[in-house]
Amino acid sequence: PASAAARPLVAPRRAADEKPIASPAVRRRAWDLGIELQFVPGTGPAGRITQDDLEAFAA
Amino acid sequence: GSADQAFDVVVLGGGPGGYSAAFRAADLGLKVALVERYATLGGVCLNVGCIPSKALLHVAAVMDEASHMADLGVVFGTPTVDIDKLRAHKNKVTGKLTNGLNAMAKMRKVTVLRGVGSLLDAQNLKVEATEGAVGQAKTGAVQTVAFKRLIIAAGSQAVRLPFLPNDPRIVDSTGALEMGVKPERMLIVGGGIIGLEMGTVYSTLGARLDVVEMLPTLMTGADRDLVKVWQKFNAHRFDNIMLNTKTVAAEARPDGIYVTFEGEGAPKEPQRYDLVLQAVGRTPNGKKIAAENAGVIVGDRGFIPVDVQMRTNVPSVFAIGDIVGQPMLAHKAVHEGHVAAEVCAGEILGDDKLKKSQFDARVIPSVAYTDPEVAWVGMTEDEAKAKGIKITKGLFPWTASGRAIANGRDEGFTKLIFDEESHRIIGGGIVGTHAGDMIGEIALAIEMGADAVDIGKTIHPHPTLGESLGMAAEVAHGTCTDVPPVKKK
Amino acid sequence: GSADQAFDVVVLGGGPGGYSAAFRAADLGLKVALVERYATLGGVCLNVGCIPSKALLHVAAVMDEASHMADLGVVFGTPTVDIDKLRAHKNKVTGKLTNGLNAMAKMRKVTVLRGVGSLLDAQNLKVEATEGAVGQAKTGAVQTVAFKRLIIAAGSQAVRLPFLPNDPRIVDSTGALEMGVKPERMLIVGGGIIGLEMGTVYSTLGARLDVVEMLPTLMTGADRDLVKVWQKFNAHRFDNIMLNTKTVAAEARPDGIYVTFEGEGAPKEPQRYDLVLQAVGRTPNGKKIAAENAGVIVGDRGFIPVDVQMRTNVPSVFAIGDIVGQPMLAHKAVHEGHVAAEVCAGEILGDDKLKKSQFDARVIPSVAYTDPEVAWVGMTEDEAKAKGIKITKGLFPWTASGRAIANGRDEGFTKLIFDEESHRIIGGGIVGTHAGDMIGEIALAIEMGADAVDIGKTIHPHPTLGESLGMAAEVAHGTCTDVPPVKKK
Ligand SMILES: Cc1cc2nc3c(=O)[nH]c(=O)nc-3n(C[C@H](O)[C@H](O)[C@H](O)COP(=O)(O)OP(=O)(O)OC[C@H]3O[C@@H](n4cnc5c(N)ncnc54)[C@H](O)[C@@H]3O)c2cc1C
Ligand SMILES: Cc1cc2nc3c(=O)[nH]c(=O)nc-3n(C[C@H](O)[C@H](O)[C@H](O)COP(=O)(O)OP(=O)(O)OC[C@H]3O[C@@H](n4cnc5c(N)ncnc54)[C@H](O)[C@@H]3O)c2cc1C
Repeated sequence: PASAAARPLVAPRRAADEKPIASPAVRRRAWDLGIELQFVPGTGPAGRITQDDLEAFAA
Repeated sequence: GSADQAFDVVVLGGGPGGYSAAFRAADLGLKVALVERYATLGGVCLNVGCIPSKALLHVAAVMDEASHMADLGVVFGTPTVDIDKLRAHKNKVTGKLTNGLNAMAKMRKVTVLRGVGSLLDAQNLKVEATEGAVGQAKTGAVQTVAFKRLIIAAGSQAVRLPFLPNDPRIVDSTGALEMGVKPERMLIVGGGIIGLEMGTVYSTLGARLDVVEMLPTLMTGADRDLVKVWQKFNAHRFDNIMLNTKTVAAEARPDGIYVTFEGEGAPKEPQRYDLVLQAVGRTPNGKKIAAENAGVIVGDRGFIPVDVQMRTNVPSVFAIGDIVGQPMLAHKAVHEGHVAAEVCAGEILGDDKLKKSQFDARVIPSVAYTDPEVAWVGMTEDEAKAKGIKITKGLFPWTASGRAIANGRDEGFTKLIFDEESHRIIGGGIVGTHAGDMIGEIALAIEMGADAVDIGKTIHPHPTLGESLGMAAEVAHGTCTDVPPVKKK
Repeated sequence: GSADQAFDVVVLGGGPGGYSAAFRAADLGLKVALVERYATLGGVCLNVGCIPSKALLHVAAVMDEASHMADLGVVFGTPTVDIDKLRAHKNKVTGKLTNGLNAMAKMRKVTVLRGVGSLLDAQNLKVEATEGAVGQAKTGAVQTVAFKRLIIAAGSQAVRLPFLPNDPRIVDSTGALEMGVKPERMLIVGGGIIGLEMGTVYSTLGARLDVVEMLPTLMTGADRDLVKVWQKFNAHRFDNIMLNTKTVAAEARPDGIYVTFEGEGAPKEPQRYDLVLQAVGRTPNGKKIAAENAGVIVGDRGFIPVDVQMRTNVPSVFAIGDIVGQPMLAHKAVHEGHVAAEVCAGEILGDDKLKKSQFDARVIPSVAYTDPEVAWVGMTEDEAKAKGIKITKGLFPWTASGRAIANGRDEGFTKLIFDEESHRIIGGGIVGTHAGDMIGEIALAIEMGADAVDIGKTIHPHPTLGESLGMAAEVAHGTCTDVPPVKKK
């Protein structure tokens, strides 16, 4: 998590119908925030969107 | 209005979907009514489905296991089976759970209305009171119940083949669970999970089985390699497995039901059976609730279309469970029920967070509670092949599992399927004892976006069947040391 | 040098840690020797530990289950037990696995050297050849084996209480697994997992049990609420559970072993037993391998200190498994073995990635394979309390589990422990049948950093014992509708 913030936020390249990799809790938090995960860069393995990625994107 | 009672939320149908929705809505602070035509809550699942079938399957599994103990040094006499007592046990199990539901409804102040419900419009439901411990006899009393939101959870019922005569020796799963007949020869029409589960019970109690299936395989939906293991282990139960075959006629005679088949596996002559189980699928109850009065769209086959929030085309009406589509499984109904209740509560109470609730589970697991169990979740290998998705597979055979060998049950295997490109897990299957208790870990791994390293580096305890999941991940990753080495190319 | 043979990696000890390290090293392309003093590979775990104990426990579980079937309508006669056949079954199980290891060693071209190994220096091991199907009789032949890297995996052995006389009726777990005595009264010295597992087997076969434990609890390490369920369910097996009590003397007389106790639970008179099982712990073999010749530091109690890469203070020498510390569990040994092998391969082959391998699992699960099983992983409630960590708990009682009720085994529960602040899962425990097969999911959840929503929103199949994990997460989150509502404050 510490290094996640340091990583550059590259715009993710995902297919239009692709469900980004994110855990159920992250997905839920995204609806709460009104954010489309589709556009959130993921720093985890295989571009997995972590809770921190989401909060960073929201901030 | 002219309604007799008014509620925030009315739930139509007291099955797993319905009671979960009603309870969740009540927990969120709403005034809730739950309408159910039968005397007990729990729907198909608790009364004539998931639970009674597993109560019998468990007894069958113990009987089968005991019969194999002689090789291990423990000889039991041939057991005597008291069918009445067995039935009583099954009823006690379901009674315990349905009583529990009643008690929990009371604690939550959910009003349970006994009766047949039908829609009057987008704000009102008609409830015709019913009575009796069994069945749905109408008392004649009718009331109108007003709702701000309605959640339809009226479920499904067994498909009846029209050409089968009315005879106590021809039953659906509900009839089979009653165990009124002790057959020597039994026919299962339909090679799906429900039929094969009931067949397992009857076979252990002494019946010889035939099964007829129109499709080319049994347990359609699961990968062939999983089913093959089950089939080999259970071959001794069957006289005939008729695939690509149709049941076309049946005649009830004093000495049995004579059934005629057509197709690849069909015997020339009609076959005689003591019991015929129809298990050819379930049909949703969408067309039996006057949904049209509220303008709710019902599809041709009786399913009600809904969005990710479980809402029908009418804003005040939601639907969940078997009535909204496949897979017709209790755990799907429960999760959908929670979503519908949350959205209703969000809208009625003005809670923005709840308002946004939606059903977005990536995967819904399936389990055949046969012996061995067959469980699978997410992408199957067959499906990946059909869709041209490149996968990496990790398969751990239970012949290498210390625990499976110690249990004398090493016929199974655990298989994990990873996306070749992203490396994350997209599916998995287990065949073996207790497979159903372990498939949840694969579901969690998929939902979390885990890869083979995540699963393989998670320390699973030794010696368990569950460690086969870690091992399968290691196989996919090439780091497993409990299987022969990978051939170098 | 003057060595008889030279290898990249030599592994000292063929237990789960040792064979896993050797096989992984071979799979990575190294020339490997595995030194083992006994005739079969697999160490304590496969020969006289995990596997044979579970083979017997499984048979005991089936016997206990069958004896409860009468209430369900199935009456088995009292089983006859043929101890010789049961022992043969157990030996067949372990034989299948140890033969498998031999075959896999061959396929991997791992050289297995039969003999007692001891360190000569930081590059050479002395191997004194041994022979015989049982035991470690030296043939007199000695060779020197050179290594680039040594992995010590020499394991541990049972602690012997010095004041207990030498008598065939006083055994350790290895002796108990031989089942040479059929006791009526049995004493278990030490209330840990191993003793209670063996006690379960003997009790089912007819023995009355006493257990004596110096600490205030049985199964120390697990949360009290978990153990309580096991204890209540197993109360019928025990005459005396003596806690805070010491065994101080024992006298072998013709009619039994007379044991004297001191402390809180001590009876006034010495007690007579037909069999006394010593299960007071295991001690590492660190002081028996001449580690000092290579300058390897061995702690006072015989453990060898290592870093996260499993390296000792000597760069060419690694150590893994029971010999490096608690918990003494096979699955820990295996994972450590892989790490050591990878680091060795990385250094020998110059692979930077492998070179960085390290043991960094967050948690290591524990399982008591009693009936019901008790399994736990990560932070316990007791530990959180002691450390002042604020937790949110989700507990799902199996009295609300349809499957547990259908199985007639609803005494258990599933408990998840979340950090109150971060909401992440930090521990969990399960007591109930098949708990050990399901605890891996909690381990995975912890490793993945999951929270209650992640686990609760993962759809677990109904009706399974595994769904109790999803339910417990929902309880923690306040969204479960299969338990009574949370009281509003
Ligand atoms: C033999 C068998 C075994 C099964 N085993 C499993 C299993 O192991 N696991 C699994 O996940 N699924 C299993 N299923 C499927 C499972 O039972 C269903 O998926 C589940 O019950 C669906 O829940 P539901 O709430 O949608 O509907 P239902 O359970 O069908 O409940 C609908 C309820 O609505 C009531 N109702 C209908 N119409 C009206 C009306 N007009 N007025 C008032 N009340 C009405 C019905 O009486 C019923 O109680 C099994 C099914 C069968 C038949
Ligand atoms: C009754 C019992 C039940 C158990 N049940 C479980 C269980 O269910 N789950 C679990 O995880 N753990 C269980 N354990 C513990 C488990 O067996 C150990 O944690 C595990 O075997 C440790 O593996 P290891 O490779 O470190 O050492 P070991 O298995 O102890 O293997 C060490 C090997 O090194 C050999 N060796 C030692 N010194 C020399 C030498 N000088 N030269 C040559 N060879 C040597 C030994 O002969 C032995 O084969 C149980 C233990 C017992 C006793």
